[in-house]
Amino acid sequence: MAKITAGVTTSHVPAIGAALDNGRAGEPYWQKVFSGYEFAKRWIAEEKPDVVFLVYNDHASAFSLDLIPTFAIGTGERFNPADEGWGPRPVPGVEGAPELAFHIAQSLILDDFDLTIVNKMDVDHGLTVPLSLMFGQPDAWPCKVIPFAVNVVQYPPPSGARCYALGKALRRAIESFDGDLKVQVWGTGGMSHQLQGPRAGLINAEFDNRFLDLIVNDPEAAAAIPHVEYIREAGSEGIELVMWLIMRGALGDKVDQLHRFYHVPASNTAVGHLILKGAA
Amino acid sequence: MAKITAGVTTSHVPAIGAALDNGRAGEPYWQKVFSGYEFAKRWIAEEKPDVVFLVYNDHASAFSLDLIPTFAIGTGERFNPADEGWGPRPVPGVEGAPELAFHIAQSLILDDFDLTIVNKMDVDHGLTVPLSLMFGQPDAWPCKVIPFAVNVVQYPPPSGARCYALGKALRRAIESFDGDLKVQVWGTGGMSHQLQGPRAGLINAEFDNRFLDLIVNDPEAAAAIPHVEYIREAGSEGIELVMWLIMRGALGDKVDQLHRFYHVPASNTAVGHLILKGAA
Amino acid sequence: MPLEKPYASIPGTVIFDADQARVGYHLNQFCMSLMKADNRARFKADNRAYLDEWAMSEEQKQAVIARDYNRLLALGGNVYFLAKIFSSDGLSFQFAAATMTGMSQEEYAAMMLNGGRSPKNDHLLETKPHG
Amino acid sequence: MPLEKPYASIPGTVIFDADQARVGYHLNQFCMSLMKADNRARFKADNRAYLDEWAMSEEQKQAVIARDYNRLLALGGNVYFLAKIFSSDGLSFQFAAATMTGMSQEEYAAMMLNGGRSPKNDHLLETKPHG
Ligand SMILES: [Fe+3]
Ligand SMILES: [Fe+3]
Repeated sequence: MAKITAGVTTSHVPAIGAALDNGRAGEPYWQKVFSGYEFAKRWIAEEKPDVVFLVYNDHASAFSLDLIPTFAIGTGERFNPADEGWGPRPVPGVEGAPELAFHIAQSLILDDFDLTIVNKMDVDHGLTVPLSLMFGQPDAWPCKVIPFAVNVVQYPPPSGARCYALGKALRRAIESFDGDLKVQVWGTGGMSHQLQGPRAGLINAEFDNRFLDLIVNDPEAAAAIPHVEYIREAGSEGIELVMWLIMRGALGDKVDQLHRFYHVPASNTAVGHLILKGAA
Repeated sequence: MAKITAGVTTSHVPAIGAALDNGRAGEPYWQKVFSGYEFAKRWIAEEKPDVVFLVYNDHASAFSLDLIPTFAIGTGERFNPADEGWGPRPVPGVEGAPELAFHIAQSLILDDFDLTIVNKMDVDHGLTVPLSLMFGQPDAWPCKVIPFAVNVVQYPPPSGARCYALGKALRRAIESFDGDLKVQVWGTGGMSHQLQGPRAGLINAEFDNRFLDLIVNDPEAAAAIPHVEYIREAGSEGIELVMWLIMRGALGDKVDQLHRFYHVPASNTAVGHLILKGAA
Repeated sequence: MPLEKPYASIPGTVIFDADQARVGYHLNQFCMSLMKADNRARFKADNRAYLDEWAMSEEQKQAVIARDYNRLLALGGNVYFLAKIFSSDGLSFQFAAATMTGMSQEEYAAMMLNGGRSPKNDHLLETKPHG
Repeated sequence: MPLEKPYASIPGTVIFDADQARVGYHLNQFCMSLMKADNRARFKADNRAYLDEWAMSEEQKQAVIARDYNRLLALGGNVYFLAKIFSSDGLSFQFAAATMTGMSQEEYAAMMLNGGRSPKNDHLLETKPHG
C-alpha cells in the first residue's frame, strides 16, 4: 500500500530559480534564502520519497485564457520545463508516475472532485523551483513527480475549504493504491506577495506567521479563511496559499513540525517553508 | 433577473445530423425520429429563449487524451462546428453568451464545482445535433448558447448525484444574474446505447422509460443510479444519461411535463426527448 | 486495495478506465491525428509507415491494420477515437458496431429495427470471448 | 443580484475576475503570443504593427506601447500575462512591480529589504488613483 510519508510547503518564486541557474546562489542576498533549505536537503536525502505529489499553479505558461482548469492532474509519463519567455530553465525533465496519477484521478473524481486529466503539458517555475530548493542541482530529479496544477490566476480560485477537502480525499486515494510507495505531498506558492498595482510589494509577516501556525496546529481555521482575507492581508498573489491546504488535508489531523523557515524578501515575496509529518 | 424558463432533454445521435445535412430527413426511417420533435419546434418558436445552457459531451473532437476536463464551460464569443473527420457539419456557428457564462463559472466555482473555463473550442455533434432537432435548418441559430461539456468518454464520468447537485447550483447561478434573460437548460445524450464490443446494439426500452419517469417525477432516485447500473442496463455509452441530471437539477423540485417522446432506433441508439417546465 | 471495477463482469464490454487509457494513450492519439486531412492521406497511402511514427505496440499496429475493433478495444482503444479510423475508411458507426458483434451490417441493422439487443440476452455473450 | 466583489475596496489592487477576464481576453492572448521567439522579434521590430494583428481596443494598444502596467491592469490585463511583455523587454518582475508603485527600482528594492509594504499603510494608497 502506498503511504503519505510527509508534507512540505515552500514558496516557488521564479527569481530563486534564476539565482540558482545563473550561479548567484552564493550571494549574501540569496544565501539567506537558501540557508533555510539546508535542513530539507539533508532530510530528503534520507527520506528518499518515491513520488512527490506536487501542488502548484501554472503562471500563464501551460494554460492561457483559452482553457483554465480549476484542478489539473498530470497523468503523463514526462513533463518538460516550460519556456516562460527566456528559454526553459536548465533543469532536468520531470518523470511522471502515470499509474498512481490515474489511480488518484479516478478516485478523486468518484469522490466528487471535478478534475481535469492532463497527459501532456510543460511545467513552469511553480513546479521546478520547489524541486530545485529541495534537491539542489542534480542531473536528474531523484523521484517521480505528479504535477497538480490549481488555478489561482483567474478569480475565483477554489476556496481554502475546497482545497482542504481535496487533500483529505487525496489521502484516501493514495492509501488505496496497491503499491509499496513512499509519497510526499508538497504545497507550494506564497507566502504574502502582491506583484501588481500601486500596492505591489506588500508583505505581511504577521499574517504569514499566523498562517504558518494555523497550517500546523489548526488547519480547519486556516481552511476557513475567505479569499478576500488572503487578498487584503497577504496581497493579490498571496491567495496562492490556498494550495498549502491540499498538502495539509492529506496529512491527517495532527502533525509534527520537523522544520520551519520564514524569510523576507525573495524578490517581491516572503518565503515560507515547512516540513511536516503525520503525528504517530 | 435571469430566469430558467424550461428544460429540454434529447439524444444527440450523429446520424440524425447526417440525415438532415444530406437531405434524407424525409425518409420513413428518419421521419419517425423527426416527427417526435414537431411539437418542440412549434413550442420553442413561441418560447423564444434568449440563451440555451447546453449540456453535452465532446466525442474526442475538441478534447483528445491530452486534456480531459470533467466539466468545461464555454465562455467564448463564438464556437464553430468541429471537423469530426468528414468536414464540419454545414450548420451555423454558435454565438456564445460570455457575460452570463462567466457569471455562472464564477458562481459555480465559488460553490465548490471545479470547472474548467474554456474560451476557445470547436463543438461537435453532441452540441449541434440538439440545435438541429429543436430549430431545424435556419441560417443562424435564433438564440445564444453556453456550451457545457461533461466528460463521459474516459471513465469515471461525474456521478449522477454530482450532476444533479451541479444543476441545483446552476439554478442559483443563473437566477443571480443581473439581466432580463430567458434561459433554457438542455441535457443531451443517451438514451440506451452501446457502440462497442460484442454487446454493441444494446437497447433497454424498459430502463429508458423508467428513467424518463424518474427524471420527471423522482429526480433524487434518478440521481442515485450508480455508474455500473447505467452501463449494465443502458450500455457503455448509455452513461451519457448522467448529463440529463444537470438539466433536471436546474428546474427545481416539481416539474410539469409538456412533451415526451421515445423511439427506437436512430442508428445504434434509442432516442428520448422531454420538455419540462418548473411547476407553478 | 486497488479501485474496484464493478463493471468488469458485464459481458462484451470494455470500459475505457484509467488502466485502458494508460495502455491506449498512443493508439488513441494516433486515431485523433486522423482528424486532419493530410494525415488521413498519409495513413491511407501506407498504413504501416504511418503507424510506425507512433509509439504504439506491435500488437496495436497489427490490430489497426486488420481493422480488428474488438482487439483494439482490448488494447486500450476508445470507441470515439477508433471512430476516426472507420470514418477515414468512409464507413459508418453502424458498420463498425456490426463488425464488433460478428454480424453483417444487414443483420445488425435488422436487429436495431427490431428494438435492438436486449440486456436480458447478455448470457449469450458469455461464450464469445473478445479482445 | 450580481456576484459580490468583496475585494473591490482594497486599494491599489485589480482582481482578475470574470469582468476583467472578458475585457482583457485579447490583450492577454497577445501577451501569451510573446512566449514564442519569432513573435517577440516581430513585436520588437514594430510594436504597433504587431498589436494591430490583435482584436484589442485602441486604449489597450496605447497602454502596451507606453508600457503603462497600471493602465493595462485596469484594461483587463493579468500580471502573469503582462509579464511576457516586460520579459520580452529583458526586464525583471521587480522592475515592473516598481513602476506600478511609482517608485524607482532602487527605492522599491530597498522597501523589500526593509520587510516590504505593510498592509497597515493601505490608506496611503487611497489618494493615488490608478488605472
Ligand atoms: Fe506562483
Ligand atoms: Fe454522445
